[in-house]
Amino acid sequence: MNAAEELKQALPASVVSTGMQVEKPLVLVKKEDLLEVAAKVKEMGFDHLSVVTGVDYVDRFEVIYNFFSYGKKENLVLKVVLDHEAPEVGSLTSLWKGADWLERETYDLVGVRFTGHPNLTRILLPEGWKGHPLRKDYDMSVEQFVTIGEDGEDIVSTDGSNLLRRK
Amino acid sequence: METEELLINMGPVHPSTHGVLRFKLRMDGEIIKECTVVMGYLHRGTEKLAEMKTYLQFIPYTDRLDYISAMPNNYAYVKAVEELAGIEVPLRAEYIRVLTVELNRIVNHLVFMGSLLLDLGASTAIMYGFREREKALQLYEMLCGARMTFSYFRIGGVRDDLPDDFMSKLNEFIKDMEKRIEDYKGLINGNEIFMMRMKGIGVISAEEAINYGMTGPSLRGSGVNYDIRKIEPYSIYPDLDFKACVRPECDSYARYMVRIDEMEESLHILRQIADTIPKSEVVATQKYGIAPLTGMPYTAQTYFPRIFIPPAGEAYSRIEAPKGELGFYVVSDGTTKPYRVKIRSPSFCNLTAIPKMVVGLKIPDLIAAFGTIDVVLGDVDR
Amino acid sequence: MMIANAYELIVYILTTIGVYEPINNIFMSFGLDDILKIIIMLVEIAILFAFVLVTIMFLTWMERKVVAMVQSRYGPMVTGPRGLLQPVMDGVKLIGKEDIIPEKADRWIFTLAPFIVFVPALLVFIPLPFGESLIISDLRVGLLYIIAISAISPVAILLAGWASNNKYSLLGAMRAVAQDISYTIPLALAAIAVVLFTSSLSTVDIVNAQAGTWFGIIPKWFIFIQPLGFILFLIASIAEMGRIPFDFQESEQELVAGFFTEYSGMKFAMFFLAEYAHLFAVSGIIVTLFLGGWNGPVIPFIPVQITSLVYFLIKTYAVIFFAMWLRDTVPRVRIDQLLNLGWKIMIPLALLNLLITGFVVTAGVIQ
Amino acid sequence: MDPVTIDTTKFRPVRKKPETALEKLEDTGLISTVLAARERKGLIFLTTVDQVFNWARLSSLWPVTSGLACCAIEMMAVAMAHHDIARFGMEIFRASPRQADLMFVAGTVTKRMAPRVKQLYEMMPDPKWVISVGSCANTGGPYHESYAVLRGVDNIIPVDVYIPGCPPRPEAWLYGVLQLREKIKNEGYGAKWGLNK
Repeated sequence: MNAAEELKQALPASVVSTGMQVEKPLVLVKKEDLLEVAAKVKEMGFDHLSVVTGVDYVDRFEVIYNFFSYGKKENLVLKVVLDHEAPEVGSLTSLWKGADWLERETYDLVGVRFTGHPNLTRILLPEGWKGHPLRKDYDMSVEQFVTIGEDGEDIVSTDGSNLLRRK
Repeated sequence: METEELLINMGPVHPSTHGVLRFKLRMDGEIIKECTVVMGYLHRGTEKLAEMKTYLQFIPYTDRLDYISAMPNNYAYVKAVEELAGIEVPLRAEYIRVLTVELNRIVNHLVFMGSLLLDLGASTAIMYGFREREKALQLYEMLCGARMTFSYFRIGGVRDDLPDDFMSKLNEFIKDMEKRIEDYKGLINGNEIFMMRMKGIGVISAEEAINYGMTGPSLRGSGVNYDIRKIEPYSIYPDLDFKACVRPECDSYARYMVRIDEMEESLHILRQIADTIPKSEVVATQKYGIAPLTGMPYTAQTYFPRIFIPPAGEAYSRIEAPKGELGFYVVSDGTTKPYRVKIRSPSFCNLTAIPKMVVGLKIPDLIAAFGTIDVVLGDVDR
Repeated sequence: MMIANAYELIVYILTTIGVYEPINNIFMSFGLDDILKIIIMLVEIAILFAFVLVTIMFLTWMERKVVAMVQSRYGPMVTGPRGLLQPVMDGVKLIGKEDIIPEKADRWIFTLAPFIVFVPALLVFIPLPFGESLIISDLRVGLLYIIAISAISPVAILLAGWASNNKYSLLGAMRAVAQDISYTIPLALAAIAVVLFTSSLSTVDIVNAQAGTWFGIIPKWFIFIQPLGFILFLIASIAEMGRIPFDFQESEQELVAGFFTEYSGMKFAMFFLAEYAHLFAVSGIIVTLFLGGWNGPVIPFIPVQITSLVYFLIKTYAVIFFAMWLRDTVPRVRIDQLLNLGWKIMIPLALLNLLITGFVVTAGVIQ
Repeated sequence: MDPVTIDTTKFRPVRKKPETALEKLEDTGLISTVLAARERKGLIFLTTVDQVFNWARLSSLWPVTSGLACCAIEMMAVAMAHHDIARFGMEIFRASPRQADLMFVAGTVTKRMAPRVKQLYEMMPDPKWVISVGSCANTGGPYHESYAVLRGVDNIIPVDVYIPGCPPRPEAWLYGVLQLREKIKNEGYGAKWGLNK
């Protein structure tokens, strides 16, 4: 019995389905119960949160968590499906501190909001950037420029006239 | 006495942030009260570009993530795609892959050693590190003609077979390197000032390191015996004799020593490969995919198809890169281009622990601790 | 005839070739008694400063060549033979650079600070004996004068750091001051131990006390009777010079360029020159105090002034080479470790050294 | 006409004997031909001073330590023992732009970094030069299509020499430096300040 089925037995109400992602056990979780499931996952010994991925499937968002257990040397994949209009899911920062930046990055580039995150701001792009680049509907034709404000922080605008030499 | 907190802004252009990283420090005199990391000054949108390129076209972009060790990046990406499509790689290609990756591990650690010592104020170690690096780069030039951005890996194998005199050159390099590593140990490891600067600095316990998602040598410096090559063996690593280097001290010195030990282990692996490398093809010759322009199935050929369509699906594959766990999450929708590529970069995740690590230390300690995390900004910002 | 200093040496040479009296008579006939004396003094000072400036330029070249040697490189090669013209080119280039004064800086202090650093760096050379009778002025408080003059530069560094209105500059300046204060004390204490033997602060007396040998082999240098004092003095003076492993005032990897982060062009060059002048001066002082000064075997038929100058320069360059070698080999210590070393180890050791020396001198074991 | 039958002696250019001091100086090869020509036309007046300063400037180009991306590693390689840029007196990498003469824009200039690169350039004292290194800094290179990358650093600051490559080999790098030295040799004293254009 792999970790996915174990999880399904422990929390049958929260787990939608189980499967395999190549060779890794995969669990599809209800988004409301993610925190509860994650706590259980950590209790099961999956102490390493490898990566948090957000994917835009046009009609929905998927957030995928890859776990690894140092003790049992096993993999586990959690997946939640979010609706496209208001993608929101609970934050795992309280369980894994490493989730902090990974979730911020997902918020920055994909635009998934993590409720309960202590500091959900943009991390790679400057604050004020319009749109989330990894969404499929991101408008690549709009050029955005960054300038430095009085306090040394970034200001984003579509007007590059005080940055560029040639207008 | 009334004191005022000093706000110091380090970077993005600063000699010891290894590129364009920025620290915002809240200081009490010389003591760091709070450290905020600001990144993204090298964010180049690689993940978005992946969606615009074909599977093969994306390989050069992986070179430019962690530009000091490009081979492991290549490897992690092609490994993810191969897992996705279920491609079998010929044995010789696996040997060549491991050879290049381990050679790159040595190069990476040489640059790490040099730049760490440079950050501490000793300018000579980096010269020695780069002197040996130059020799390794000559080997790479024989392989693929490039010095840093190799693009040597192909899905299903590697681009070319080894040149004729490669093995003799490699053996020379190994012999030379053995002596050099002894030199480094003699010059650096016992140095009193070096020990003063490194011991007990940037301490992070094993539990915390795991919780922060640290991987690679930085985690093994905290005493966690976690090496993907050992724990989740891939490629030909199960057949090779080497050990994961672990140090229990949890401080900067341990992280430094792990890397020096790893250089020796990598040399050991290179020696084994030089002895046992088999003869076979270097690219997969099975039939994969459909040529989209002609609609004809590929016939068996000596190179892998340029336009390649893996089945729809997703795969997360990770390898032990010199800096830690490097993973690629590839989603395919059954077209010629990846639907989504997510890069799990070791530098980014290891950097998470820095704000925790440096509270209560001084600026020179921040630089020492940051140096031992071994971060490359191309890898952090992607 | 005993020639005490460079002034008398010039007078002696002029008298020997027979031009001193006629020239002096001409001036005397106009009633200008002291004018020749003043001219000669100005000339000797000009010679000294020219010598020091050329030496500084040479030292920058030497530094780059020594680094290159340690790092298995060539160093400057293209400009002039073996790159010898490199420092000249650097100087000319820096003269032609734009001189930026930051908007928020304190203009006057910002401009003044490099001069306050540079002038004491040259003044230190006045009581330094370059050779037998090759000294501008044999001050009776020579050693005290040197230590006092060296203590001016931290003030100027603080001015520079504060006036720049830059946090890195200010941090660098504060570090420099903390470092200088904590290392001047062991420096002075180690020097005083030497003075106990000579009963004189005059540099010439100190050198003279080191003439001769024991058993015909071992030169009577103070390094052999003051080994601990020598090591303390060496460490403290490297800290005073602010070189790796103690280069906190600039510490490039931490504070960008330390207290002169905001300086450009000629003002920056003055800091640079002062640094090397300091290196030369301190090495000269080490040689004077511990390595026998200009003492060395006498060679017949060659004037002692020349041989002594050569001996002095050889020893000084040996010390300078050591400092450069050290710079390329070791990492930098941390500022608090440095201060700990200064206050908790160096000063007690220096006091102990002084105490033992006092006993030895009182008991009359040596001399 | 048959090339063999051409009498090459007829086509040998007759060189004027140097007469004026300027021409004699030019004849020695010590000063730049371009500058001498400009002097003759009355365009500049400070030839000898120009020569001295230009020689000093090209001999002691101190770069500012500002690596941006991949090319910065090759910048380090150029400065290291194997290629040794110190031969040209360029090993003094100044961390503070106030003391630097030359900026290597070594790597991808992202939108977020662009104002900082510009600021860094503005902080450098005149005369100053910029070498744009690598495809990314020249045109955006492989990241030309990216949303976060500036397509060429010459959009924000003037560039003197472009070095192609991704990243350029150290040899290419040294060649670029030599090109810059050539360029400086032929500059007027006031050229950087717009006095004699």
